Amino acid sequence: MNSREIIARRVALEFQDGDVVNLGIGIPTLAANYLPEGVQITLQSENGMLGMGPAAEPEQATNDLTDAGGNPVTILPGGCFFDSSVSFGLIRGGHVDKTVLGALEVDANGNLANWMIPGKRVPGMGGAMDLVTGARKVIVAMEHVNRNGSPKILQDCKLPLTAKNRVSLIVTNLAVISVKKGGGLVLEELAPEVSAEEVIEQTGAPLEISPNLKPMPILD
Amino acid sequence: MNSREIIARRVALEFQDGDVVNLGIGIPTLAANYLPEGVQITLQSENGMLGMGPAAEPEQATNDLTDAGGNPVTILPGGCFFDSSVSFGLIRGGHVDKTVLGALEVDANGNLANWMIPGKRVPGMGGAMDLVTGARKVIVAMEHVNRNGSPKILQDCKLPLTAKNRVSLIVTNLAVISVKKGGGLVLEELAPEVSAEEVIEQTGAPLEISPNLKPMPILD
Amino acid sequence: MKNKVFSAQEAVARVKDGDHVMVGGFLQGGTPDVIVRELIRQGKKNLTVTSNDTGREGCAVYDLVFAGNVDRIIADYIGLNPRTGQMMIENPDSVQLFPQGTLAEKIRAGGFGLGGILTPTGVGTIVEQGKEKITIDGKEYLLELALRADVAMIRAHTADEAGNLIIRGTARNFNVVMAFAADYVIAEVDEIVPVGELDPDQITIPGTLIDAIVKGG
Amino acid sequence: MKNKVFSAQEAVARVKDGDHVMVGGFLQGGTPDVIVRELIRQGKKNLTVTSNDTGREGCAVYDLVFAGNVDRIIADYIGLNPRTGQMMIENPDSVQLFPQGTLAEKIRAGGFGLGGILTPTGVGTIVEQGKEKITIDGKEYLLELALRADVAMIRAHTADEAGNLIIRGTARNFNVVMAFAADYVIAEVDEIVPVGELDPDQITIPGTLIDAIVKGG
Repeated sequence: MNSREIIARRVALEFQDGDVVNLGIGIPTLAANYLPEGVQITLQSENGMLGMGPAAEPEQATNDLTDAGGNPVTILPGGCFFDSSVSFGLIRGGHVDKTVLGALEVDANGNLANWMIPGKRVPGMGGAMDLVTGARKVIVAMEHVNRNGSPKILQDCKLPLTAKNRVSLIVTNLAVISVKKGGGLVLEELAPEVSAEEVIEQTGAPLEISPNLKPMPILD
Repeated sequence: MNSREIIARRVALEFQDGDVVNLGIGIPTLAANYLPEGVQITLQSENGMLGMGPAAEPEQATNDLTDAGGNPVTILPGGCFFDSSVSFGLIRGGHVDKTVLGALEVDANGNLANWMIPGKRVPGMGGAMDLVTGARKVIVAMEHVNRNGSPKILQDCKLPLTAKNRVSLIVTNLAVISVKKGGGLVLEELAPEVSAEEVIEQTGAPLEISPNLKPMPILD
Repeated sequence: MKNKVFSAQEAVARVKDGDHVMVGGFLQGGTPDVIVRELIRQGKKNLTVTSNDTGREGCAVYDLVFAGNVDRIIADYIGLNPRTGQMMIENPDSVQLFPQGTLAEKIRAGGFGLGGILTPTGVGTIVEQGKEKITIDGKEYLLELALRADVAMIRAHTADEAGNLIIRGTARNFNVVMAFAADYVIAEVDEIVPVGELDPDQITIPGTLIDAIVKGG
Repeated sequence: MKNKVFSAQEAVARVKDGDHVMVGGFLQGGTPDVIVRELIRQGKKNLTVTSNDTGREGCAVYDLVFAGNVDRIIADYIGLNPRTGQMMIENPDSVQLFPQGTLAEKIRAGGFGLGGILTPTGVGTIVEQGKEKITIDGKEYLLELALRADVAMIRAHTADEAGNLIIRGTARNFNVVMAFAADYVIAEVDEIVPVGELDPDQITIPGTLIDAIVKGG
């Protein structure tokens, strides 16, 4: 199982039947492939849809039905469409149960930085700030360290924030870490063949070890 | 021609082809019956419709299609429905060209009082404050004096206001009076068989007499 | 899929004494009469009701106010309900009036996660009392705060079993914004169809907002 | 009834150099490509463009920015248009970024006659720079001001000759709020039908807001 699959499979276990979920592009989107049996979720796409389905086949593709990446997609039975102001009303108003996003950095206070690197890359925040501010539960799904092997989980984010104090769970290829209300990180689960020491070493903030520390329940 | 008809006929001449108009209950609503030839207007009803048509026949009446008085009504071809937030978006956003309302009092600064009499009658403002604040042109249509014969056009309203400085034209059974930007009333037109002196006498604020003072152009 | 279809009795049983209940509709247009009358039948007490108006004779909200179930009212028009007028005389704080467009925006803000909105409506009138005034480019606005409730009772024409609603005609009124602005949302409908029968382009209110569907009269 | 149906050339001729133009769409979804490209063809200069994004290769807004017609951009996402990124490096004031939900609300406020809205989005981030912060019940909000434009270019599927629009699928995006927020609104559509053919319950945007209808590709 590769890193992406480990993360996606573990994120999928966070979903409960009936949840409305917005998934960021990349690893978060993969999570929808690993839903536990009996769990049905409704995908919200911030460009204006609930009940988003799989990518459209070439012959049904239209620019009037696209996902948040602009790619032709489908809608499932029971879904519906709305404009951007309503879409972000749903997001900001707490009508999205969970959002899963990638991060450049996430910190011990649940702060998230995922939208810009000053002087280097300023793509714009898109819908990320609203999603992280408004969704009931914010889950970060990412590789534990960056390409240079440096920690992405820090005591304090150095990059410009996406939102403050909003992340409550971090799922990586190495571990599941929860963020305590009021701050502080707790190591909850370990990926297959990963030790607590390894996780501590690759994390840029102190980790409390959960008394119930366990392996990620992803192997089935 | 009775007072109500004089007022309604004169108000109707204010409408231009293509206007979006919201008409208050009573005399203002009658104005739609006297549209000049070639003038087509779209009626906005603040409970959620553009293109309001005549009252519904008993057999087509439904509570899912009513006017702002709660009475069953029809919609004309080219009309459409929307919710209250959109309806008042149209009103507040300047997308209604003209609104015509009754008044308890109107004054030399274009202030309007038409929603409450303290200690006596507090029905609520309904949509009146938004209409008077947001419509591009606010026309007051009313009897010149109240039931006791006292002026309703005053130097300063005494009753609680509906909105400040928004009325630009007053059409009564005696006269047409315009409100100057920055304040001041100008007698523009006289109803049939009414003299300027009579109007001045029954008005509670100084009236400038227009150099173009003329009879109301309502007889056809 | 969770079942969302309930009897009026079951759906309204979850409302608690003292709850703030938003009721959609505009006079007799587009009101959820069956579930509002069920509030009376179940004798819910000390309610706060937010509604465009408190109805006229024959309306369910009119009867709810007369039945004495309501301690506090938020509305824009109460002129056809003498009992509401009497409440206001006896205790001015028991009835709070807002301009209709302001009330719609307050509820929308509550449901959309906004803290409030700036509106020019009410500037220079008694509506501005106690409110913050903010001047932008020389124009004055009132800061009107968001409004939410414990319960929303709304009406639609058709629901699917997932709660997606289609509202017809002028019945959208306050029903749409209220669906976003309460913790528990009951929709009274004429017709319930299986999921997949409604055209996703025609759905007025997303089903994910709806907790209970009740078939009305 | 006034004629509202024009060629792209006629409709876009009314846009002036220096105008602020809002363009509906979301990347390649629901964009009014024909009329945006007509801005390039007519060589309109010094435009300000407000749009969700500045497109990716193949998008009309992408080409508009590359063609040099645009001096200033207001958007929430510019990551797939290197020319916009370059503008931002050369002159940081030439590109203004807002969170997507904030941008939608700012435009809606502009069209709906509101002065602005209070949003929690952006609190504690660089988005709050230069903005008023207002605390309500212990929670902080940013005051985000209304945004209007001279011109809105939007896309719909069907128009009637009065300008009533039906938009399909996810193409509603920014097209809906922009229709309210500009002095001159051009709608690009696939199909134009006589007045009376559209179901009034299904109309996405009222025709009274639309000044010009252009039949697209």
